[in-house]
Amino acid sequence: MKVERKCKIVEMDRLDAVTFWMVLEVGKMVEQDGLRGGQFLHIKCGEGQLLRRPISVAYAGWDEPEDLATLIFEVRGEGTEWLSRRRVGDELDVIGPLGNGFNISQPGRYLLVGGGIGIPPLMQYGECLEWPRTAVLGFRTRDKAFPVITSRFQDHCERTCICTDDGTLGRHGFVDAQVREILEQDSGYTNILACGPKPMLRSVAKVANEFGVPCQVSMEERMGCGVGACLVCATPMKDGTVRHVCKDGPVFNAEEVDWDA
Amino acid sequence: MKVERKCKIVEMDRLDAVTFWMVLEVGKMVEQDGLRGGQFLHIKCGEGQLLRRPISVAYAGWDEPEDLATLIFEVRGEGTEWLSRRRVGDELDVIGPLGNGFNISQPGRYLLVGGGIGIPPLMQYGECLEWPRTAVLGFRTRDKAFPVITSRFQDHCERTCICTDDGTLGRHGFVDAQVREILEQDSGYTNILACGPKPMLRSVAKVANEFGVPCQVSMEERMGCGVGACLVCATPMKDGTVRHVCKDGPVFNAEEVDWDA
Amino acid sequence: MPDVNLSVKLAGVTLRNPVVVASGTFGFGREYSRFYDLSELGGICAKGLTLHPRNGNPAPRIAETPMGILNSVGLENPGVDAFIAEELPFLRQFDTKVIANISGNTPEEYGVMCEKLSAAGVDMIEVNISCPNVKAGGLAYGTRPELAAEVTEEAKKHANGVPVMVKMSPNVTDITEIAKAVEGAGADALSLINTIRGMRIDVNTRRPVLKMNTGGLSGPAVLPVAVRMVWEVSQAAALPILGMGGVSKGEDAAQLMLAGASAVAVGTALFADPFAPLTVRDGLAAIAAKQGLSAVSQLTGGVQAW
Amino acid sequence: MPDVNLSVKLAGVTLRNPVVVASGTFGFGREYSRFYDLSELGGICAKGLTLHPRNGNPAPRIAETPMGILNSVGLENPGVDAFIAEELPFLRQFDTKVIANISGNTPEEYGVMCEKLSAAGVDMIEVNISCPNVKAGGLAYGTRPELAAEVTEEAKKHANGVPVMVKMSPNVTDITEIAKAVEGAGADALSLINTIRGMRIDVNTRRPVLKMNTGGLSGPAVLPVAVRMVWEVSQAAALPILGMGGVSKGEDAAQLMLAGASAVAVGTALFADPFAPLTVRDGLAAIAAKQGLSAVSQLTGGVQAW
Ligand SMILES: Cc1cc2nc3c(=O)[nH]c(=O)nc-3n(C[C@H](O)[C@H](O)[C@H](O)COP(=O)(O)OP(=O)(O)OC[C@H]3O[C@@H](n4cnc5c(N)ncnc54)[C@H](O)[C@@H]3O)c2cc1C
Ligand SMILES: Cc1cc2nc3c(=O)[nH]c(=O)nc-3n(C[C@H](O)[C@H](O)[C@H](O)COP(=O)(O)OP(=O)(O)OC[C@H]3O[C@@H](n4cnc5c(N)ncnc54)[C@H](O)[C@@H]3O)c2cc1C
Ligand SMILES: Cc1cc2nc3c(=O)[nH]c(=O)nc-3n(C[C@H](O)[C@H](O)[C@H](O)COP(=O)(O)O)c2cc1C
Ligand SMILES: Cc1cc2nc3c(=O)[nH]c(=O)nc-3n(C[C@H](O)[C@H](O)[C@H](O)COP(=O)(O)O)c2cc1C
Ligand code: FES
Ligand code: FES
Repeated sequence: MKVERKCKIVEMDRLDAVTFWMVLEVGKMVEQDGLRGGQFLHIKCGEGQLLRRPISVAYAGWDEPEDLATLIFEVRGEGTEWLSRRRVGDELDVIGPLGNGFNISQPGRYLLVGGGIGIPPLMQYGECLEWPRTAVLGFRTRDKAFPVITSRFQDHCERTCICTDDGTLGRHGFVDAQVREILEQDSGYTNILACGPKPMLRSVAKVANEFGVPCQVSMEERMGCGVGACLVCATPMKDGTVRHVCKDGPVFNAEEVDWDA
Repeated sequence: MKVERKCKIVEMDRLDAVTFWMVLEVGKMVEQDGLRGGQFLHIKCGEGQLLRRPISVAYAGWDEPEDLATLIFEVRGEGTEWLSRRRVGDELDVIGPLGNGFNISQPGRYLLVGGGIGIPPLMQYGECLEWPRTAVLGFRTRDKAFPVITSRFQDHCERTCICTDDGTLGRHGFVDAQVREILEQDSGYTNILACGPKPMLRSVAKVANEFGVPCQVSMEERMGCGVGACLVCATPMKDGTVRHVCKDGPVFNAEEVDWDA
Repeated sequence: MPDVNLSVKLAGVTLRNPVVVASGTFGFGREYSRFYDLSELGGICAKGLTLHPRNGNPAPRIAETPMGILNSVGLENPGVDAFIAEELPFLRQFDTKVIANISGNTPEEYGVMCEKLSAAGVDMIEVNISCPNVKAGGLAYGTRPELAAEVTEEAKKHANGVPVMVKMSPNVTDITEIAKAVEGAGADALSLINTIRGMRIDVNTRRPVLKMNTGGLSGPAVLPVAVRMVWEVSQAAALPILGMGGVSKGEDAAQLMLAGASAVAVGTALFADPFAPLTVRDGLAAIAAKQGLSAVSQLTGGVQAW
Repeated sequence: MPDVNLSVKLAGVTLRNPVVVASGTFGFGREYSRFYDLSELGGICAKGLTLHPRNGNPAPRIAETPMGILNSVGLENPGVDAFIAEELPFLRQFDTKVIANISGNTPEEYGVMCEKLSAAGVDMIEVNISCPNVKAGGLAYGTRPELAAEVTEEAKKHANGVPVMVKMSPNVTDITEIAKAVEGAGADALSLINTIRGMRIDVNTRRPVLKMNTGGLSGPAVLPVAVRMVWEVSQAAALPILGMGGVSKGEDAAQLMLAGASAVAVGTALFADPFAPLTVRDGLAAIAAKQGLSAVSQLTGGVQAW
């Protein structure tokens, strides 16, 4: 069951000028409706914006009096700007749970690959996945590698590699080079979970394909309804069909995606 | 000079469920720009409403640190509803001073005639006019005759007559009957100042005309710019021309108005 | 709920209440059925169908504008046969009217689809001659009276008695011309308005936000245009009208009904609030009750022009 | 203010910046001159003039809609002679371009007004063939290519070299047809869009809010329609365009310029904020600066369609 409900903000932290960590009370959305990391909530951002904004769930957990969901978001435009001005105690109008999240039913060794604001949807997987795992996290620059995020991976993954586009922290360069190096050195990985900007996903998917490792990617597309009814969030598949990010995704098998579209 | 400025709310009282008494800090709008009772302010009522809302000034006075203007308004629709939810300390975006106010340069004996939410624009005249004056105040029912308003007239006018449409307070009936009675009994009145719904103004104008007493009426019309530029607030005159409530009014000489339009 | 009779008639079909969901905004009902019982709705205009399956246009397919949205979905749909086989049985479970919405590349295609749909059993067929997002057919039919009439006739001929409602484009100089042509060709009802063509440009990238460059405007921004067109059409044609365009509350629906609509459709408002159709219905009932009406249908055409 | 050249050219006339105020929303400038120096403006489109004085339509003349307004002023104005005698000298005090806006009942009336205005000395004449609020002339000219061309020719013939800009109606099936006709008839520039016809009904009184029943929609709600039409017209005709419709911030103006406008007009936004034209100008300059442009005119036509 999906619900539309008022969710109270119980935590609101500013990570930097444009990045926010928000925790919401989401009723029994976790316990009853199975909300989990990698799914998303569709949030009304004030009366001025007709459309809701999709934000991924970083963590979802049972709690009392209500279950909690953690969202990490960046201010991009008017909607997220409005969101960033909310305070603890304010209520948000939220629809959820939406989308599928990553499939982690397969035992094995996982490689989690995240870029920028695409990292939060992987956090719960980094922390709670029952299989061994390595994380590759890419940031634009050192300042964007918030310890409150990276430490979660470092504390729970076998290994956590950090890359920055400008070399100010960790490895200099994009995550796909790091992923290639890891797969070259170690053939034990059975699954890749990736989230980040589309060019990154494309590169990671390519590397995964070369090494024959099944890869899941979390995609973004502009949304209307968020529930699968309006068909605006179409993303083309290799087989010539289209799928919808809000309902069939946001996570897709990389080999099904038409990367040339 | 007209100005657009942020005005802080320094007093906000609820007179009943739908009637509010609000005092604004208006910079030096009184001292420098001559704001006075009977003029109006054009107020932005939230981002959702494109048009400002005109609200008359009940009182305007020099003060420190800023001059003060008192507004009394009723909730009618979304704009005034938004206004009613403001709190002391909030700021409003206000354009003023706008409109003319009543002309009181003529010495004599004044009759002030107000109906319902048309009474506030007369309050400053009831209290501070330098000539002797009588007030006739019409209300729908007893509950609407707020003592905080009626007492101002009672304390400063020679005589204050209250009428209610339903007879629950004062004289039973409309103000024009009361005005007729007063003018029949006493031929000493030299000016009538009237503000209220258009049918009331029409009736009062008719009586005034019969008794040959000059009468000024404060008119309402839906507004756009509020400053005289868009020409939407047209009101037809007997001579076949049109005048504009925001700029040429809201106060007009009753005999110039085309009451049949 | 106040004691007002909510049922209305549209082209001989009785709707339990006047609030229908607009084609293309409600899919085939499955998604919103996770929020509430679809039997609460007056009717469901299903996603627009074509004879053959279509993938629609490339994304981005949506952009936001002041109190409106632009869409360029471009009739993505599984085709009329798949609808009949897979979606119609699902919709039929609910106690609500099912209105199929169709677009064709030729008048004949409309006819073929009507034949299939009437055989399969839908309550009404909405003939879309106004989709601004596809090149073939669509908008062209909706902007030329003679073409609109031709499509209508073809649809009627093959609908085997199932009422045919023609969906009109607002992108025309004179909508009453088209309405009269469609009426003359035998339509049973009119629905309006479809979306108004618009565009948004991302000033940073200098690219149109929509991959198709332009799209169709809907949402509250278009309500005054919808009210005007419903009013004009209701005076020019004697057909019942399904009014739509920007409805998000009871008052909006009441405006369209007073202007001449027998029922209203809610589309874009769903994206902000999945429960919007129910809110609109309740708001409409409250307005009717406040006006002392015994039936909400008494609003239809009730505007007193000056 | 960033170091960007703000001046633009429109039909050979150099504007100090691309932000003009829209006809009918700024009167003859007197009122807003109490708020700021009118020399800050790129230009002033004066209130629409007719050959003889007009009282306009009965009130109410304005209604509010979601992010829009409807107006039915109906060309209240003192007539072209009074404008020349009493208003033009006032406007001439300022270092800004004065654009007279005219509407006629016949092509000849347009000619007579052009004759008078060009003799009096205005910088440009905006020929309004799109007022939705008057019965005679107005909209009819704007919806039929041959009539639009006739009016344009007549205006050009009598404008004695003063540039003629034709103001186009959005209430048409294909605006490019009209644009091409007007271009063929010799216009020097095009301005668009005028208002879109709309209606609002007070559901309690069951009366249209406007005494004229319908009126013209303007404000942010119409911006996407304006952007689309400017883009279409800029591809169909080689004339410079004054873009307008819903501009209230720099980004809106940038959209219209990228779509093909050489300058923009701000109208309805004035009612919320008298300083809107200056805010738009500054916002536009900031966008140009951010994009590293040396001149804001480099935005014109810069959209990269997909
Ligand atoms: C499934 C999904 C999950 C997401 N999770 C996160 C997250 O956890 N943290 C985070 O910071 N951001 C996330 N995003 C991106 C986020 O939704 C956008 O940044 C946000 O919608 C921008 O809205 P705005 O009003 O601030 O920007 P504007 O640019 O003003 O938005 C205008 C319109 O474009 C849409 N839009 C703009 N950017 C995007 C985008 N990248 N993807 C989809 N739609 C967009 C908006 O929804 C809106 O309709 C996610 C997007 C999707 C699709
Ligand atoms: C010169 C002048 C002085 C006024 N002074 C006062 C006052 O002191 N106290 C007070 O309570 N009210 C006053 N009013 C009326 C007040 O402006 C309206 O009640 C208010 O605009 C309603 O706005 P709304 O959004 O609540 O209602 P809505 O009905 O939602 O408003 C919709 C639109 O109609 C306009 N409108 C609605 N009613 C009126 C009206 N009666 N007159 C003009 N425009 C209207 C609004 O401005 C708005 O544009 C005055 C009106 C005028 C013209
Ligand atoms: C995303 C989207 C898809 C649409 N698809 C269709 C369609 O397939 N067929 C159709 O006739 N109208 C379609 N429309 C138009 C709507 O049915 C409706 O006419 C229009 O959106 C105005 O109503 P609204 O403002 O309530 O959305 C679509 C509208 C939207 C927003
Ligand atoms: C109150 C009002 C009066 C108008 N009068 C005229 C007019 O006299 N002549 C004209 O060509 N356009 C007139 N217009 C149209 C505007 O010039 C402009 O084209 C339209 O409002 C769209 O721009 P906006 O959304 O910025 O207001 C008027 C618009 C309004 C709101
Ligand atoms: S956003 Fe509506 S289908 Fe995905
Ligand atoms: S409101 Fe614009 S002229 Fe009066």
